[in-house]
Amino acid sequence: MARTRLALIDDHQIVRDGLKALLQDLDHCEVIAEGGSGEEAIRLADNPDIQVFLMDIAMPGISGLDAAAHINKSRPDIKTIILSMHATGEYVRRALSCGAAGYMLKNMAPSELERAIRIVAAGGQYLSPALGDVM
Amino acid sequence: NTEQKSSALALQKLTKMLFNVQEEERGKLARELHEQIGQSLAAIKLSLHKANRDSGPESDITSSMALIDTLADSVRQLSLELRPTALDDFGLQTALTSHLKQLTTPAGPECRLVSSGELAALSPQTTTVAYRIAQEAVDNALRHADASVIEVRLSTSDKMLRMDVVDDGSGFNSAQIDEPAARIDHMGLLFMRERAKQRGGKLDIESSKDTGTHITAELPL
Amino acid sequence: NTEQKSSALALQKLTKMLFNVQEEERGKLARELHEQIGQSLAAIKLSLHKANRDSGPESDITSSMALIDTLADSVRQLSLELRPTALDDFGLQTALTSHLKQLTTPAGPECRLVSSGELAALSPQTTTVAYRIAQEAVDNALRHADASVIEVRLSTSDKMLRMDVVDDGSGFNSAQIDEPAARIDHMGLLFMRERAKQRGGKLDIESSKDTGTHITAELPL
Ligand SMILES: Nc1ncnc2c1ncn2[C@@H]1O[C@H](COP(=O)(O)OP(=O)(O)OP(=O)(O)O)[C@@H](O)[C@H]1O
Ligand SMILES: Nc1ncnc2c1ncn2[C@@H]1O[C@H](COP(=O)(O)OP(=O)(O)OP(=O)(O)O)[C@@H](O)[C@H]1O
Ligand SMILES: [K+]
Ligand SMILES: [Mg+2]
Ligand SMILES: [Mg+2]
Ligand SMILES: [Mg+2]
Repeated sequence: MARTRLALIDDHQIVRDGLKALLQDLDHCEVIAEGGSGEEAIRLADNPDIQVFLMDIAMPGISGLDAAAHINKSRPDIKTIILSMHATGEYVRRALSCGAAGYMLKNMAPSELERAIRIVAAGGQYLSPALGDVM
Repeated sequence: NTEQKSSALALQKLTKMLFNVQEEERGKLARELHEQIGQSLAAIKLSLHKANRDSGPESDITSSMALIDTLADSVRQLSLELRPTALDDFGLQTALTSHLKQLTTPAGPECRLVSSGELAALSPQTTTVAYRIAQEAVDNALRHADASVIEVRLSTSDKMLRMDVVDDGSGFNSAQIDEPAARIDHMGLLFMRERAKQRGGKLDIESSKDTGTHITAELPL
Repeated sequence: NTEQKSSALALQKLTKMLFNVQEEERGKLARELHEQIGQSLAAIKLSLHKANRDSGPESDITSSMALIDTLADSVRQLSLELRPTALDDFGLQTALTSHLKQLTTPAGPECRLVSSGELAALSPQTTTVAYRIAQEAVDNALRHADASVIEVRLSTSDKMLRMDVVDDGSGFNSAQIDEPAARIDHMGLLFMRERAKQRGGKLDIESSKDTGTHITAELPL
């Protein structure tokens, strides 16, 4: 089966490194690009190989949510999973209205990450179970 | 009378500034906690997940520990910037000594503390006020004076603490300080003087191009 | 004249209180960072040392991760208390809604927000001032009123935001508020009024035993 090709966007290098290390162990996906800002994400969206964005919200300049909305218009085929520190409904709703296909918290377990990528790559929507009570 | 009116106005401005400073400080800290510290914790957790999955190769655990050390350092730094615990635990001299030591870099001016004899015991209020005045005065000297030495001098008499903050830098026109009109982004000297006044003490500023800046605070013990 | 004199005196007291509040807040936070967070990090590190020595039994790593979750929660809570990021990211209504939700407990009064129609856009200054006033008024109602409902109401007209904070509790003698003499440990109402004034708005307080307390703030958008 073809691997899902990911782009990783977070302004904190240590978070990116941590995620990359985890994703390396997953067979069904590979990280082919990374960036540290919403602007970079928008630029990376020109890359036809990218299928899924893992996107931080809080970044200097254009936020991950605005970048997701932008990419959702220019490349509707790309799926974005928002990685967030916020477990509040408002952020989740905003993410979905920006066209995000997934929303998960940064302290998730790797198994969750694996599932989320599988589901959005197949065209579905993924919301972290930890959000159950805020929606 | 007009003097009272203008002093009321100046105070009005001052409280406004204080509210703004407080709000900004809170906002900055809240973001820092949420972003910096929160992100680091998330990263540590990720690397432990990995350690756990791979049934714990030493290198993953070791790198998690390194991340924790870095985080602990920045938490310590943040705490220090807010209010050094040394101020409560060991008093003004110790807190100022470490503060000045931290500010001294190879490229910048030497920052040092000189105490004349044994100091009398200081009240917590005076300890705080003196520390904040010194902090602002030294910060100013570092940022504006282009000095080669910045010296904080402490001495106590029967009832008073005297503190001098002296630099050999470029000086400035200290007559401007009493004009609140131009002081929206420059609050340091104003706050300094206000703190001294509210502690029942006073603050003098002397500055000239030739001799640099000399600030004297006198505060009741 | 005496009115000006006494208002200057009141302002003088206010700035003193503000300096004290700021200093206390900084001190509390600095300790919390240094002790609470610092200690937790040390504990996490210890448990990882153990994991490493025992060549990584899962249970040690798992317990380290649980410690990190707890720590991340308290960092988030600390950040929230300082200044909710939702205030900047989503504005007053959202920030107040979560704040009130957090304050509502099974045992305590119901805290709720009611908005009349669509609100006009608020400036960042008014957003902050209104949030701080609501926060203090609700805190007072929770602590002093023994109410069963605490309601915050928002509406905007052409140029103004109107905010009411209403409780059905025990009320108090609001005439006392203007006597600064007795107000060393009671600064909430004073700060509230001062914040409104400095934003070019005003604050009214009505309180009685029978009807509870009703606070009205009007602020330019
Ligand atoms: N030691 C000094 N040497 C040279 N110039 C100084 C010195 N201290 C103050 N100044 C001058 O006085 C001005 C006012 O100082 P003040 O501390 O009030 O404000 P600031 O340092 O500019 O801003 P803030 O303290 O609010 O961050 C400075 O901008 C600087 O031009
Ligand atoms: N909603 C209320 N219901 C009943 N009493 C109130 C209410 N709000 C204020 N009060 C009374 O007014 C006093 C002054 O309130 P204020 O907020 O100024 O100070 P505080 O709450 O006592 O202390 P601080 O706000 O400084 O922590 C309170 O101590 C309380 O007795
Ligand atoms: K992989
Ligand atoms: Mg970020
Ligand atoms: Mg300054
Ligand atoms: Mg109160």
